[in-house]
Amino acid sequence: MEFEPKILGIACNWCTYTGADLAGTTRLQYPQNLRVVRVMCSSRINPSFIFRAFQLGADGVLVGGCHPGDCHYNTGNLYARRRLAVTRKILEFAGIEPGRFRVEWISASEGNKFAEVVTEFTEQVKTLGPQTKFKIEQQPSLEKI
Amino acid sequence: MSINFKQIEDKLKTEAKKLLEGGKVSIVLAYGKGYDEKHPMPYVARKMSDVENMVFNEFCTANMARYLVRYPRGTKIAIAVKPADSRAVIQLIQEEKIKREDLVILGIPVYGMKNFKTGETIDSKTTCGRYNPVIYDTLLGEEVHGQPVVSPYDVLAEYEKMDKDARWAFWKKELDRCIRCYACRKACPMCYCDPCFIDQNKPKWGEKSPESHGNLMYHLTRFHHLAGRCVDCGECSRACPVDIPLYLFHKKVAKECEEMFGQAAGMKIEDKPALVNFRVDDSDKILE
Amino acid sequence: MSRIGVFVCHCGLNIAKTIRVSELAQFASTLPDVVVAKDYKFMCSTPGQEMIASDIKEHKLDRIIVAACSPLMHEQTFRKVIENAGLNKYLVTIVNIREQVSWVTHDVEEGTSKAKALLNGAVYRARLLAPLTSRFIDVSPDVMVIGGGIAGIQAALELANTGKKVYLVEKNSTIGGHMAQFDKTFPTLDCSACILTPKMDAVLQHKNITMMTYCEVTEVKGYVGNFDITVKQKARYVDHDKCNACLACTEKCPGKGVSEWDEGLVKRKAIYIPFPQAVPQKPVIDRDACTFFIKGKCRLCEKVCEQKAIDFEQQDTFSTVKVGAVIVATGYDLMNTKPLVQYGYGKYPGVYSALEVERLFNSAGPTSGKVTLRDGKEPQAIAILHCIGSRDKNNYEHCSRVCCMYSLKFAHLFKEKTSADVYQFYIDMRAPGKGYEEFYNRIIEEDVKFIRGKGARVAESADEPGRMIVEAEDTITGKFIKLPVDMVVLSPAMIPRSDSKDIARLFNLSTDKYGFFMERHPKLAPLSTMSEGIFIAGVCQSPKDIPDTVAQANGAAAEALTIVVKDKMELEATTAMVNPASCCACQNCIRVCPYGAPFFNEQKGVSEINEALCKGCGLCASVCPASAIIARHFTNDQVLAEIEGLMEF
Amino acid sequence: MKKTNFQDISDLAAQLMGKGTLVAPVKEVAGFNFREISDAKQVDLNFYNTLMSPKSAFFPHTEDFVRYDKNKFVLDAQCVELNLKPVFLFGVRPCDAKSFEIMDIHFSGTGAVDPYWKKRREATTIFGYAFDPNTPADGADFYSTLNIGAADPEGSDIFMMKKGDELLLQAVTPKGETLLSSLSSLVDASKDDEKYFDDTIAAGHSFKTRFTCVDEKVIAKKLEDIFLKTEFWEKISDACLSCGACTFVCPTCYCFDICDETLFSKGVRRRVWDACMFTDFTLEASGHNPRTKVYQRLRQKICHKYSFHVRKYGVISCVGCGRCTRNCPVNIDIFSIVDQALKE
Repeated sequence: MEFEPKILGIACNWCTYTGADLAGTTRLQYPQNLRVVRVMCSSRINPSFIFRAFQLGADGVLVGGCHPGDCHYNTGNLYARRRLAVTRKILEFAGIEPGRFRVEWISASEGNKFAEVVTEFTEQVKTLGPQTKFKIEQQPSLEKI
Repeated sequence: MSINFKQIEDKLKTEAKKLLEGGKVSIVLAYGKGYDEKHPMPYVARKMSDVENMVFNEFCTANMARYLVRYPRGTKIAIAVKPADSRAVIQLIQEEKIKREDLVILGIPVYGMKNFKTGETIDSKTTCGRYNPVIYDTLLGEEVHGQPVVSPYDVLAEYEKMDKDARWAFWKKELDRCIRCYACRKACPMCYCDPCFIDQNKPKWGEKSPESHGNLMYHLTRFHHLAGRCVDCGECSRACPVDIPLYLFHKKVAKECEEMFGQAAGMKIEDKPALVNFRVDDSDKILE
Repeated sequence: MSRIGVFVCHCGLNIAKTIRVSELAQFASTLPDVVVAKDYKFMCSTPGQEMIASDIKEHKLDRIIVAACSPLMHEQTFRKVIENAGLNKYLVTIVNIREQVSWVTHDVEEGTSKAKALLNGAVYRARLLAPLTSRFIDVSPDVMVIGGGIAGIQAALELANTGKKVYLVEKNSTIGGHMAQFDKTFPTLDCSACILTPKMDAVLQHKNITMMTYCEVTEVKGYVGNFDITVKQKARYVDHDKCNACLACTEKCPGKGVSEWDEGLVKRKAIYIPFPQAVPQKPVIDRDACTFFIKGKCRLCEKVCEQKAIDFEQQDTFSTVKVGAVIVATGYDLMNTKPLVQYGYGKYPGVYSALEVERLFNSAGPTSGKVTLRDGKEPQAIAILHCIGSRDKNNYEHCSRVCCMYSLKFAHLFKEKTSADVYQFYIDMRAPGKGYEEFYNRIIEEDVKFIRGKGARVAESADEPGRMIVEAEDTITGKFIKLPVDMVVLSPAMIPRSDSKDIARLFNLSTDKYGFFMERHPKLAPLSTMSEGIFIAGVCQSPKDIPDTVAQANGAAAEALTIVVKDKMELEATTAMVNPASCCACQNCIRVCPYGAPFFNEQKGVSEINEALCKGCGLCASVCPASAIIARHFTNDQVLAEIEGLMEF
Repeated sequence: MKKTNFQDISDLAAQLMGKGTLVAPVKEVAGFNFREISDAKQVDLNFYNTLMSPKSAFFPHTEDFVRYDKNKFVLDAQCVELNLKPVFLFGVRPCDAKSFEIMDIHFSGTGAVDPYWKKRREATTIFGYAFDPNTPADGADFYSTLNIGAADPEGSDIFMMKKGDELLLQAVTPKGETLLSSLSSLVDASKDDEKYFDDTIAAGHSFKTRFTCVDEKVIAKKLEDIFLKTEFWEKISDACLSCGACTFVCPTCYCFDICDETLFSKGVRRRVWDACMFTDFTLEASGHNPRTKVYQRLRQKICHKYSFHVRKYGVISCVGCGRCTRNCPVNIDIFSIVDQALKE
């Protein structure tokens, strides 16, 4: 059976989530591997959410926010850009394939971009295969002396 | 030229006496005798008579900036700082944990410090590799010149070259050893949260038992919290009883932050910590 | 332990077609803490709402999950439902299985399994939700209207008539906007000035309206119900309190400026009123055209002014007004067609843009209403080119909606005022308004020639110097047409005002890709924006004609009224708070907050948050290393739990 | 008494592995540690003392008690049963062997019996291993100060010591006797060896580490007396970072936390080491914390070990292994503090 990755999406309420809705309203088709968490602003995303998502078995994480300059909260995404850039570097240095984490600016009017990004990202994560490095095994590991 | 530790020690004592006597400060944060010569301790002089217990030698590695946040705001403090420590002081001033006017900074130019556990010389591999403090009021010794300038990030090349799977294997092996004694965060001058995120139950950010995933969560998040703030003093790694090379990861993050945001931690009092700052023209390339 | 009720909506077949809804409800019933799980055809319908309400009572539910359309659609609906049933309204969670599942896949397997994952995430999240209480704040009873065109005028008058005080801000020295430039309005052909100027005058006379002409908004602080808006009064160099509008100054002035009102077709004085019916009827000095400002001498106006109203020392002044709501009606510009070199605008004197032609028809215009070319001759053949820059993927994809109609109006007026042949080059004729089709039919009868084909190029005529050739493909006959004319009228795309980006930034409005302000919902909230308390009306939202603009203005006035009519208003409860026990006093929250909501309490040594200023973005919560900040409704544990739930299956 | 060639320890190790689980010192990055042995060649007795104490053999850093599945319909919870093969804890230094007796007080000696500790203790045969009284002590340890000899067999089932290139093994308990007689890779020791063995034990008693011996009751009393001298405690805790390094390496620190680790619907309730130096150690559910200051915590640690423990159980809760001193990031030396206290 083909590998179907689990992808976590974290989308800001005002742009990307609305853009995702627009993709739906215009009946654009995209892969169903993405599961979206709605937050009010991309700046709400605590980097640990992303580390945790990978630990919980996410094969990829896609973050969506307003275009820089268009943030509903003025500057939220500008902070988010810096923080998520660091998150990316940390993941990469820890050995996670950089292709598993992506930040995209998708506005409320870019339903088609949302669908395109999801399609492309899903394909990319599929090629990378299952993410096993951070993933917590169900069985608690052996005791440590 | 070599460092005259004895001279620094004498000057430290003279300055400490002067400051305490004049009432300019109420405490002096420096180094004192330990259970033997090779094991000096961080020391707080409050009275003139305390000054005699002060020492300075090549094993005085502790970053005294770590203790600054322990005293009530407004306490007048003199602090002995080595190069990396001085950056921690600047960073703490940036973060408004302390005020410049409450401090008398006694700068110590050094090289050739030694790790008291291993006896190894501490150089740019495990610290920021500077010889002179970035900020000071009085310099306890001659400025160091003529020593080779080595980038503190050179040591990273080997790890950056690694294949990502190998790098993961490396970090997994290292972080799996962690016993969660939290000496790293306690030795860190920039880790002043109490409680630390990992100690919290709501939310529970990560497992509390010393196993792979909890260790990973603790360390990765800590690396993130120190992004743009770590001054590369290397204390976390020296404090670690199981010798995890945390400094490597901190250096990597510091290097990336410096490249992306054009600012190194603890260099200028006027700077704003990089991750609570932005420029409108930050490039989207940093996300690629 | 919570008691969760899960309600899965079929949305007719919208959801049920691609998601096995009964299986989803069955799955939900196996999840921890779920007490009841049901599916129903239309959850948002009255029976659906009643079902939820009665289940809350019957099963003592304390958390509700509705798997249906987007929360942006019906979250408020279901909040009300559970509130009426006695639950705190924040205890409802919406699972978006329509816009983000059933509408984006055809595969029933995939759709159903994704819906299950999303639902599981919601259950994890719902268990940790906390009831939130709203806070109430005082509301400033006044309203600001930005833009003094027909939309702004209409909205201001409507509001003022209800007894509310209105600040009408206009950046030009007169109100009236584009409508004041028109000669006739379609389809009735009544005189534009005749219907507009009484309204302009009514604004001037209205005791509840403070007109702020020659003003710009420079800073917006505060929040819905309590905006503090700083307005810059640009220096007019004429003291309007002293000026008695004798206009002697404008007669003597030697300066020459470009007449904006006449679309640059003629010059005006440096001290001027834009047009005779301008409101206020008091002049301003155009610094760039004034001889004194350019050369340092002149001051003729000062000499002739008996009122001593001329003040060359005047500076820009700033004032701050407090309002409860704002209506933005900043209107439009016509696209600059110069870059479309194929149409020769700016190159051939015979090529005109639509607004210029409006001025040619107008008896108060540069030609006193006579249609003559720049050389004074009357045109013999006129081509009106539709859709210049609009309906054009290379420029603006949108239809500008009014061009077909005003082009017909132009044709009629050309026929009335000249003996020229008039040709319409159109892609499609769009006449969907009341009386529009009838107007179209009437113009067809008036011997206007319609060529179905977009004007492709305007070239110089090789045979007849001074004339032009319009090239187009007649898509009905399939023939390529080269038509010699001596006047070309371009109908350019309507685009947002050049400074609408600044307005968007000041008021936190989102814009679409061309800069039109985004409405909160295209159908159900077309006048509201994502920024609470800011409403939009007129063409700044999208191209539209006068009747639609006026209707929107009235609507926006009513929307604004819903806010300022109350003494107090409820604020969103989803703000942030600091847990002082965890605060490490790093003050990151204070450094990052765009609204200045957090502040440092020196005495306690911790940060605190002024919740009235907080907009609930959660930025502070994520920069807080000690997790001391609780972003209500999006707390760390709620988000983490949701992620865990989403990743389980 | 038996003996074997020091070179052939791996044979002995292999034989023990055949009988059960062998836990022995292994050389690692940061020093030696007791590990479950999978390859007999890993066993390495060329160590002074291990980084972490051997207490983890009975009191692991994490011990799972209950595993559960929070299934919707049933709470499927199961107690974790220990099914242990015989365990051989190999190479325990005399001071560490002494620590097990102190720990027994808490886990099985005072009424409440911890079944996990008890089972592990019962399953385990301890191979003590003498310090060499001929080589000087490490600068950090002070076991002799607490009346523990460098070669005390007490606490071990079998006691080992190095003699030249041979390793002598003497049974101390009947359990050790039974095991020793079953180990075929060993040969009988000579009379000389037996003499050497006894002599070394005696020499071990006169072997001196740091500090002179002080009566535990005197220490306990003194600490009690100065408990409220805040100035003293503040001074000695000026350097303390309040990390958990000292407690985690300590053989007699037994504090733990119970926590639940969950993933999706599955979870485990487990015991994890805790440290009295952590701020949240005494954090109460109300939010109140009786020990918010570093000096309060360090005072508690010192007084607990050297005073309260003596008053309650008649014995100091410290064996002088020196691990806390060796691993302190800021070189705090626990007995120096006691020493200073005595001078107060």
